[in-house]
Amino acid sequence: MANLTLVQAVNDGLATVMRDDPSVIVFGEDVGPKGGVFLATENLTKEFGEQRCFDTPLSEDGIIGTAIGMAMNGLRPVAEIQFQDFIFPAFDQIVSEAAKLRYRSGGQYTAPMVIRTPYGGGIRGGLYHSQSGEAYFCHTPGLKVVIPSTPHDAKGLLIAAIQDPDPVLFMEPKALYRSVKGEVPEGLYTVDLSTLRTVQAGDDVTVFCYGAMVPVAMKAAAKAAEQGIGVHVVDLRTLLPLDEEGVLEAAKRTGRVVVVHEAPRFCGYGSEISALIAENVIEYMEAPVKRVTGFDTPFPNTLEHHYMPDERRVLDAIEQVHSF
Amino acid sequence: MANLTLVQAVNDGLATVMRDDPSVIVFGEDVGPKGGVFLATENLTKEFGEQRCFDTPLSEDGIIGTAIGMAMNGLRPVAEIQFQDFIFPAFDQIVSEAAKLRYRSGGQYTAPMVIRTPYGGGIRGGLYHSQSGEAYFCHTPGLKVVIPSTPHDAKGLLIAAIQDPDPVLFMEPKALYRSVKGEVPEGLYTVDLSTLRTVQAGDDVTVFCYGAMVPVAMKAAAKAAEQGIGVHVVDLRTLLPLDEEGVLEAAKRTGRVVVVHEAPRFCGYGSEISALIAENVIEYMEAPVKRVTGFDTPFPNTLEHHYMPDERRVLDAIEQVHSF
Amino acid sequence: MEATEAMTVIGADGGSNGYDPGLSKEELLYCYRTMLLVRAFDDTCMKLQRSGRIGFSIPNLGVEGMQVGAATALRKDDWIFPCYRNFGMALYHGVKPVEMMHNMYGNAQDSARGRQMPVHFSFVDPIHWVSISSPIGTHIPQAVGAARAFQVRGEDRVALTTFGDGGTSSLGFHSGLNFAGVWKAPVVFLCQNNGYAISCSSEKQTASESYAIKGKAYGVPGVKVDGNDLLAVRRAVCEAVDKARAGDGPTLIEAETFRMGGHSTSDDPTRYVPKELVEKWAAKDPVDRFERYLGKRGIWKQGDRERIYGECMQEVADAAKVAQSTDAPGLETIFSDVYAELPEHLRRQGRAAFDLAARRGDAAAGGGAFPL
Amino acid sequence: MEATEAMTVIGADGGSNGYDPGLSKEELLYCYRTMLLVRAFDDTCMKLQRSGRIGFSIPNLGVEGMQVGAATALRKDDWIFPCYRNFGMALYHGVKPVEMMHNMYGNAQDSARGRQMPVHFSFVDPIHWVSISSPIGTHIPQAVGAARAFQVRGEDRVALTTFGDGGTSSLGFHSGLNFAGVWKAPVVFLCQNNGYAISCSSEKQTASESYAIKGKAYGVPGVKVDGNDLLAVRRAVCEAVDKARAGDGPTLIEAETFRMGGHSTSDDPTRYVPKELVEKWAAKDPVDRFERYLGKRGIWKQGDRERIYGECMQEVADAAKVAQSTDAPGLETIFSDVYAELPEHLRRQGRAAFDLAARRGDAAAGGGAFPL
Ligand SMILES: Cc1ncc(C[n+]2csc(CCOP(=O)(O)OP(=O)(O)O)c2C)c(N)n1
Ligand SMILES: Cc1ncc(C[n+]2csc(CCOP(=O)(O)OP(=O)(O)O)c2C)c(N)n1
Ligand SMILES: [Mg+2]
Ligand SMILES: [Mg+2]
Repeated sequence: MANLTLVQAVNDGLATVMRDDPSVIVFGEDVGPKGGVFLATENLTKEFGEQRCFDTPLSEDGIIGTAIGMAMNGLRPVAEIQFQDFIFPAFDQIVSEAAKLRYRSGGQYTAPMVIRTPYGGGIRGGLYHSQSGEAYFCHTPGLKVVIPSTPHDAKGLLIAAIQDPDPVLFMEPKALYRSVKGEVPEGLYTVDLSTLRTVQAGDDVTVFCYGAMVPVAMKAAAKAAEQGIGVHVVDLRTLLPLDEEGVLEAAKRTGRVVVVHEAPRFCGYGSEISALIAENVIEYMEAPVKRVTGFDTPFPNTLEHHYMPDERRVLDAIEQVHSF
Repeated sequence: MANLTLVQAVNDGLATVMRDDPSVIVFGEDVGPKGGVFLATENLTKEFGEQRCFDTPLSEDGIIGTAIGMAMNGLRPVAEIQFQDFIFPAFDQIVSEAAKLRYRSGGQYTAPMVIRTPYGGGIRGGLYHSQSGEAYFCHTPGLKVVIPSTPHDAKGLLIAAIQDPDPVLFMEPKALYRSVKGEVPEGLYTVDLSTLRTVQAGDDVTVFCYGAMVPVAMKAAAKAAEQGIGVHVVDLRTLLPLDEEGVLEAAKRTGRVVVVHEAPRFCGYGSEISALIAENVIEYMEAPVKRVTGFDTPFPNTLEHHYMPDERRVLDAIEQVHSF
Repeated sequence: MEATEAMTVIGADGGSNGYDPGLSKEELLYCYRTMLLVRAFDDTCMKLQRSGRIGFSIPNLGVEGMQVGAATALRKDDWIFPCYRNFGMALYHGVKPVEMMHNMYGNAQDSARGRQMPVHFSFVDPIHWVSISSPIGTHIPQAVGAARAFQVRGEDRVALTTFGDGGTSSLGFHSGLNFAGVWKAPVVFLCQNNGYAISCSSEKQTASESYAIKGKAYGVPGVKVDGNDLLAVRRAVCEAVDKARAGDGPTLIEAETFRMGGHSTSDDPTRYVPKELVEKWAAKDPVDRFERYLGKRGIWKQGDRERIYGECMQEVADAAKVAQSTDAPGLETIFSDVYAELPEHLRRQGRAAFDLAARRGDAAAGGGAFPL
Repeated sequence: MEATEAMTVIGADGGSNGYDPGLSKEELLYCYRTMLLVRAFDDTCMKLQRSGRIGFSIPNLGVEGMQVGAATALRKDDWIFPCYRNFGMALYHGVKPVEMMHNMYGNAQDSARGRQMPVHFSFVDPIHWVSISSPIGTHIPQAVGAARAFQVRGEDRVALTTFGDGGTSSLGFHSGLNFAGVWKAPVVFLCQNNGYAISCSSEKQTASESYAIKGKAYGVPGVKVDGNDLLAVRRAVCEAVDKARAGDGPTLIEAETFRMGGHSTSDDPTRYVPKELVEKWAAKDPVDRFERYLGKRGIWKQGDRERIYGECMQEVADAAKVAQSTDAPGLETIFSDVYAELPEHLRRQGRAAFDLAARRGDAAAGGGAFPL
């Protein structure tokens, strides 16, 4: 076991799986000698050579398009999109192609590949280095969407994603890259896709969250505990396909639910959680299902800390649903 | 008043506003001499010349990118994307650029423009000529998203969209292009963006729908009426910004809600309607909020009629929430 | 080789120049037959569409020569990333008309389980014919990726990708050629310049001197070839394929030809194609031209076309009969193949669909028609 | 003009060739001063970033010459669609350092209300400098659209858009140049080839012979110019602008230069840029070169650089001081300018944010740093 930051765990996960499986190759903008702008791919070119970890031209369409071709033809590409905000030039390749290839070919062609990309706020990146686009992708059947929140999960989920037979969008909470540290097992291990993680059990209010919002929720839960409110915190971690049964169980457990994410509220991922609850377990609800999210605006720069859900806002919502 | 099909109303709307405002120009693939693959732009090149209605190269990125530049610089571009399924190469231009231009420039630059595009199933178009991508765009602050369901609204909303100071995605239900007809006033008129339309009032169950699902919901409502169930049918028509108050009112009215759309369920637009209800008026709900949607799969071809919500499925949901 | 005049092998009179590959009689007749098989397939589909049995088809009249010529340059272990107006290449490599007809009908035997529109074929055998998708140009970088996989494994296989003149404006063209140039990937880019992208003529598509010259932007050599000359296309593609196999990188080939019909069975080209243009190109018909060549070689005689075309029509008619009597895909095919394993939520949705059908009867088939 | 050798005007010794435009002493010294103002702005921002006062900046060392040279070719009623490493053009046209500093600090006086990252300037006056957005290349077709608007209205104005070598791989480059070629739009495409896109060298970016030659793919003439030669860039851009004004369509200009520092204030280029390359380009410094030219013209003497640079530093320091003492934007700026009119749901969200701040105190500023 090593004590690693989240970005080190990603790096370790990549190196581990590349040692294990020669068909895994890593590429993207600046992932080679520079090691990626967040150093997630540091030293991979050194260890595995230019054929297995390399820089590409500045075209996300090209990165994902070629990754799909490689995946069809026996490789296991792990493509990096430098910031999730820059994934949109590849939206067509992801949504129309990777996600639909198995379906439209009756399984004759498949795209087992991973797209890694840092997402979310917290680095003063403004409109275009801060977004959380998970909802765009979670509305896309055929894709899997994974967001880790701990170093352990980051490595285990990443390896599971790379070994998965379907295309996986692996979104890394950049705010947590260096701000969280944790024990990470050596060598190859996986964390099952499509299982959620109960971060802490509680009986009064259930908070659903993922990625960088998990520590925020935990801080709010600690404050709530001071008032005697027991918060059940669930890290969804695989957003698509979602463990819907697990979500409904956790919602029923307390009958009071808060959903937290950084992305804008309207048609955000949280709306699906609310909808699942409203559709399946509404009779267990003892309070409105509250969402604490980014505002329905682009992501600002100077005021990003007002934009992103923080302990204050989550606690406020917990108190509201608790006292309803 | 003329009795027009929906596509004729679109054509009439374009011609009307082009006569009124010389800065309005129409372009896209095959919209010129061919008149568009659905003939929505028929005769516009003939009437207004090649400078005001013209064909472009095969690049949606180019169509929308140039439209943004024109809009910044005094024109009122109305760009056509031939099928909504082919909008994704322009996703970056729409989501990163058009939607965020006003915000990021503090209002110094704006993009008053309309993107017209036919969406939805019903023409045996398979995976790539049938999709309903509204949820992708409704999660994008800065955009407006409009979907008409009648010839009258098609013309009035389109003119309002073209005159609007913000970028509007105008999605036309291709299944209704020729299957609905209705009275359409001559000349210039607008239908307010951001108001919903009560298609029929009822006291037992509320159905939210839009576009091609409106007639489907009405058929189901008629069947329900035979059983004595009064269905309140709401055509949302402007999906973003949504008249949230109006939605909540309509939901409260019956306490029993069904939401219908063609797009896949997961993170679909319907989830936002459910979430609004669960967040604001859950205490009025007497039954689960049911969604009737496309399945969480790509859009099939031969079996499209099984994929798209039909009268059977909507009626089934109405009965379920009614008897809950 | 540079992007200037289009390269030819067969002259207007059927004679050939120094680049005649000297193919065997059997091979030549197979090529000829394959072109006629494409025509038979097209003609049949047109009738099937007119009579409402299938929804849509893509005609190939005028462009059969480039398809077959290009196909001859590939081995069975190469991969094809095709666009829709190129299925003669599949027929050449041994895909059976009946397999294609299953797709045209979208029935249970269709390799894509009736999920795709007609003409969106997908095969892995006898050659890798990568599932066609409708969005134009997306498959171009995919071909480059597949080629890179060959390269990584040290295989001497190539990926050939085809696209239309309109396809060169797509994003995939730009990223695909650029990546291939940098990677020296073993890929061949074959542009079928047939003059139109639906109703958009080449002058409205691009101001570049030619499509072949677009390779300059990527360090990819561009070649222009007479697309109605089967042997010229063969030559260009063979040279490009050999180069790619040898590790010398990609080539962009522009095959100049003309779409003699509408864009699809639903399109009316008289709205936008000048009659004179059609007449000009009719005189260059690739089958006529090849026939004259066969005649000069003494392996074709009057009546052969009718006989062979008749055989092809019979084969296609038989295929259509089989496809037509094959069941539609089962309801479960809506839910399968979304993921390798059926996830829980799709299992539930599938069950609900079966349940609803049991309770309320089947969904009624819709009436909409494809506009284009 | 064709894409071959880079065009020059000023020789290594400061002499000029037949294309010397014979600018006035005032104009020349203004150009010189503007380059030094860019340096002063950069140097100040570097210090501000190191001391944590601003989060990020984009250095221009080595590329100031092309910026100022290009700027001289425009009129005030032309539009600029810039990339981030080009703000010398804004300074040349009279944007005040203090306005830029407001953006660097993201304060209440920033034209973008602190919503954008530093260096993402937006101005409408004294020239249209279109709001920079981070996604590379998206502004290129926008420039073409704006140019088309000029064309439609019969105005003789032009849109000039700048982008880097990396930007040529973007989708916007492909669609923008293609549309401009077909439309003969009055637009000038100015590629700042500075050798790297972050850490990606040009050999990994494209296999094309040059960036200028990429114009061939679009029927857009390509010109290569020595980007460290202010007058050569001026000449190339003037010719392109004149052509565009005259209705003769777009031009692609590649200005060959070199990014002498890191990509941004947070980047360490020694990880990937060979030292020899930096040394080679240091010898071609555009300010030194222009200085020698001024010397030959007798309008420069020892000590002028220090004096003018000192004045510039003072101006920038004053600007920074003002910007630093300006308030942060108010909470309401999160919600305004999303739409022309504040919609109901944003009004509610804004109220809730104010309410929360009143009840629970302000949000705590975060600690994250921009990585690049
Ligand atoms: C991204 C995208 N935009 C638009 C379309 C609609 N469309 C289908 S075929 C076509 C024209 C294609 O022209 P070309 O590439 O020349 O091929 P051809 O049909 O001439 O063989 C268009 C615009 C599409 N399929 N994909
Ligand atoms: C679409 C997109 N992808 C990736 C990035 C991240 N990024 C910012 S600058 C840059 C390199 C740009 O290089 P170039 O165009 O040569 O401009 P330069 O920085 O050299 O001036 C990259 C990859 C981005 N901003 N946008
Ligand atoms: Mg074509
Ligand atoms: Mg550069």
